[in-house]
Amino acid sequence: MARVIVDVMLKPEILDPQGQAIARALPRLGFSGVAAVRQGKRFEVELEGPADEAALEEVRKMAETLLANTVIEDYTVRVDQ
Amino acid sequence: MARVIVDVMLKPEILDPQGQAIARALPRLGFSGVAAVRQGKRFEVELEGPADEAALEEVRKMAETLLANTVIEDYTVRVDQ
Amino acid sequence: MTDNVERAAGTPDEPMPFAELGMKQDEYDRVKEILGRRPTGSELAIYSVMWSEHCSYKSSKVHLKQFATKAPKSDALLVGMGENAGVVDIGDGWAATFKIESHNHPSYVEPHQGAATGVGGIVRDIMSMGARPIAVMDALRFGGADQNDTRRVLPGVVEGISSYGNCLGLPNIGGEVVFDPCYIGNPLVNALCVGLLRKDQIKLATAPGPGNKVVLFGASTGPDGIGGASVLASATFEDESQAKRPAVQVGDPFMEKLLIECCLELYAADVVVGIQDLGAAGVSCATTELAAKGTGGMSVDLNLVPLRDPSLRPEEILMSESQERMMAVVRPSDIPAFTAICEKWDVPATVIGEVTDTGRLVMTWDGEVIVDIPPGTAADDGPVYERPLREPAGQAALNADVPDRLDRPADLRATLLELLGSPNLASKEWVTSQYDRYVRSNTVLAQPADAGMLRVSEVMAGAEPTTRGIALATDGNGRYAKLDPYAGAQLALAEAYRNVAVTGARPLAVTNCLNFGSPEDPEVMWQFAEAVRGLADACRTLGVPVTGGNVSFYNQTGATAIHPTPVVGVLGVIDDVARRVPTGFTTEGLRVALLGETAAEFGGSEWAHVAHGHLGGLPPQADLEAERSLAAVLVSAAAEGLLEGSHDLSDGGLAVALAESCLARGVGASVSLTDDAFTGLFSESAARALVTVRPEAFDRFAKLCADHEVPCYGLGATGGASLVVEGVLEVTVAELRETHAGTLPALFG
Amino acid sequence: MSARVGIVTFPGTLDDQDAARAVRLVGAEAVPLWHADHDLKGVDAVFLPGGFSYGDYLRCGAISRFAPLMRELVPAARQGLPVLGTCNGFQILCEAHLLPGALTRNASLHYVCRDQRLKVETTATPWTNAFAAGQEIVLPIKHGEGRYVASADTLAALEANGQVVVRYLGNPNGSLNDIAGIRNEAGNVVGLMPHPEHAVEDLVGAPSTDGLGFFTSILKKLVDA
Ligand SMILES: Nc1ncnc2c1ncn2[C@@H]1O[C@H](COP(=O)(O)OP(=O)(O)O)[C@@H](O)[C@H]1O
Ligand SMILES: [Mg+2]
Repeated sequence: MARVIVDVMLKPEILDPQGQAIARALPRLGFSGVAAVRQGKRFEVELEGPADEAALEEVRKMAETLLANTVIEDYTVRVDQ
Repeated sequence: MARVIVDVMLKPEILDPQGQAIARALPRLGFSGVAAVRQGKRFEVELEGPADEAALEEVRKMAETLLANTVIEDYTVRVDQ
Repeated sequence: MTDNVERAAGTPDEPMPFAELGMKQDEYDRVKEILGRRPTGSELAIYSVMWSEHCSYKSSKVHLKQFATKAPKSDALLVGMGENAGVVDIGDGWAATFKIESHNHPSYVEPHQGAATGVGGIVRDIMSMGARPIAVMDALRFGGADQNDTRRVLPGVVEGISSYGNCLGLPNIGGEVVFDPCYIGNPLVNALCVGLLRKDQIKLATAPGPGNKVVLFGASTGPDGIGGASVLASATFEDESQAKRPAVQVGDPFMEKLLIECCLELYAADVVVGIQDLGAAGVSCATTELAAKGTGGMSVDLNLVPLRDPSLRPEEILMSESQERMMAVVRPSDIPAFTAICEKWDVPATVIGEVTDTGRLVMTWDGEVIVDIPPGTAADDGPVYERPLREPAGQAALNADVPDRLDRPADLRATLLELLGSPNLASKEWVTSQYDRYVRSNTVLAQPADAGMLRVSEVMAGAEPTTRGIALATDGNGRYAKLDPYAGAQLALAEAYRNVAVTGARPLAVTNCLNFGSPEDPEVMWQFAEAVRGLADACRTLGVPVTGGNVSFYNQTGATAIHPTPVVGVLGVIDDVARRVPTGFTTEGLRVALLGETAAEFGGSEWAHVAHGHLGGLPPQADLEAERSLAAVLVSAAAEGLLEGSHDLSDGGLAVALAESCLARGVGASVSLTDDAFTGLFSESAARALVTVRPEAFDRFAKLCADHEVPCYGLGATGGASLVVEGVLEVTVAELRETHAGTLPALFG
Repeated sequence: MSARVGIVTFPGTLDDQDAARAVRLVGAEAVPLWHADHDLKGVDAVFLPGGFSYGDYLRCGAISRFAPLMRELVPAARQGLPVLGTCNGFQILCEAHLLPGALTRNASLHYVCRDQRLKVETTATPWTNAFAAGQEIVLPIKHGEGRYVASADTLAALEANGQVVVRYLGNPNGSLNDIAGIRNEAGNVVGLMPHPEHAVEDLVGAPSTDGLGFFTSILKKLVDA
């Protein structure tokens, strides 16, 4: 069994109010030195078989059509070591 | 400027309804070979300075108190290359 | 190896961790006596949760009896206390079922999930009566609005209720948000759900008919809320080390929504003989209660319970509090139809056992018998305590510290604004705008109305639309109850009853959630006993029976308990929702009248709290006969179409009621007072309401009041852009609004 | 001819009964459509109601767009079948790429339920022909993810083609260009965040009956056709 990680983040040009709210809250909580925060999603996909190229291709298709909305989001797919 | 990634996932023993709903939907969408899906959050924290140990310690504290809800979530902090 | 019955019989002296599971020595001895041997680990799991305070009501039972023994005669009551929820007849063949329940401690630990699963739990109670859930309400108490932890707890609680209730498609039609430092560390989250069903379709939690199948359906079982159970699984019998077991339960509102629709379709297909939701104590509770109320026996193969985490041990499966699960008893011939409906809704369903006539609940694991008990001994025959009571040491001094010594304000305008902007009286829109109040399109009244009101229409396929409606309100004032728990409970009922009546609905029945400190503290127990006695007496006087409720003890930090906080919900019925009375001033040129008598009553008042941080003296007098007459006038006048608007008087007195009435639609008013203006404006005397009447209808209305011996004082008229109290104060509605609306957003963002 | 308006129920749909009632109120026939069927039952128009289909898990509308029924609906909509999606229905239409752009988390980060003032920008759709252009109406909104976003090009095209159907007066969620609802280029597919089906009766729901216009519009369109 292998695990594949899909990270999904809003495209840079799309406003991220959650990330902004966190960045705004940081100084109030005593944290300094942070220029910006962006919040996205992380999926851990457990495969039944090995993470071979065919399986990764499936996960990429899954990311492209389901896990990310490519109108507003970018994604990356990688095997977890 | 350096970027630190904070990954936040529900603890393994905690129910993840979102991940479950995705996993249940996959076969219907024509994807097979996936045993389970878990959904979590990914934060990209842009630092004003370098990602030295002091800065990482700050981010860890931030993750512990703000980015993750440690009652139900675990987190990892790492520098983005 | 798993502990089994045979092994238990052969090792009578093996020590069992009953104390770690919260069981007392004498309770454990009783279990041994019932079984004639030591319990197995699984049996101990069952008895320990079923005999816990939460499930057995062992400290409260002797007092709660009064709700039945003192209950007024009511033709409306179809199912009384003791079932998952009470059911009342609301006419035209319809019945309503409603109940309020606490999820206080979980909401402190994890506000979002705690509050969310609180909603989920009460909704399943309503479903299990055979009803379609149609609305929710939430009565909330937090620490001081400016206290740090309140900033953590409140937004999470509101988000949890919002995300869960909205996702179920249940309009939120009312509730309360109250702040007091006494709740820091012990916030109260009381959730109410109401459902509708046809009178002849009530379902009960019972497992009759040997041979009938026991079906577990909904979510799979995981290690939720079983921190305690790992003691059993690891400490005694298991050598393999146990995974961490979370005390926090996470809700899946989508699964719950599927469960609702699935259950309703199962009911319509008539394939359910008995049904029970899984709440606290999960499978232990569902199996023992169903079996005890049915033919008396049941056999269950625990290996068949679908698990989210395959490492769960039987003791843990029995104690798991995983959400979104139900248990049904189904005739074998109906199993295919039952399964097909579950499949349609994507709800997993598994037959895990069968009804028997042996009088025993028998469970197996890996082919061995691990439970063999008479189910009634766990479900019904738990311990009952008559705990010692003692009036709190400081009670007399507290009552003697009357508010007479407090400085009266010179500037009543400033006092009004100070009160109106204080967190307890300020607009709750920051909270309520996060709740869907429109879904199902039957909401007649929701925030900021005194009571929520729903049209009874198109609830189930094929049912005739009606003009009928139900109204609901919840109330409770911890400060009043602290000063006098007997009167405080009565005042809570009186206010909820009055809030229902001002909308034109006739109050019919009561539910309640009793939030107190530790029952092991005799002073808390005294407060509890007094509150129950007060509520039961008041229900009898007002003619409204208690149909169900919930007790939440141990709301305390160290030796410091919260204010005793009985929260009371009242359900009323209105024949035609077109006759409902809106809250406040609807239009210009109406006569404004005050109903009821005003005395100088400031003990526990909002004014004493806000202006002086003072709590002492006695709460306002609870004059239940006056409440009853007032309600009679309001209901008759509404039915005759005499009222244009109404609003009850409560916290902050007439001044705040006038201001809120102006805010309802932005219509001002000009009124004058004859006696002492401070008392007239800020006293919190009960049994009062503010009404508006068209000038031409006023004589008729005044006559109605006279007939019922309800004092009616003309105060003035609506109109203008300000609230004017002649010779005392004048504030524009705009300033009122700014003051009222700004507070919560400023605090919580 | 009686106008038959299909109303889709996904798992987690909430406003289907409300929509059916609104359709019946104007004298049209409401035809229930089930997400798992491959059958549009020959309806003349389709309403995708609001709710939390699939719990809104992952992203609102992301899982629903793969429903068997959507495989029938998407080509039919491309061929001109009038379709209205409100709230979750709008989100599904965007996810299915029948409408451009996407709906994201409200800028306030809070779910918001309120009576919202709106301006009807175009009456050139089968769902808004009963309004006057520029008419101000009040409808309830109730959503946590209603902030409309699209690329600058898409936004410019929407504005240039008159595809903005309703605009917020007082932006409740940070939507770009105050957009509350849009249509596709052909005009037959409309999506909006507000809920017309909750504003069709005097006594219940929002304090307006402005939602009726959407239903009388489609009836008029279908009867005139
Ligand atoms: N937690 C809540 N959930 C839903 N509605 C609430 C909540 N808190 C307050 N409300 C509603 O806001 C309005 C004003 O509340 P409140 O000032 O406490 O009313 P009252 O003074 O009549 O008891 C009422 O309609 C009430 O039902
Ligand atoms: Mg009130």
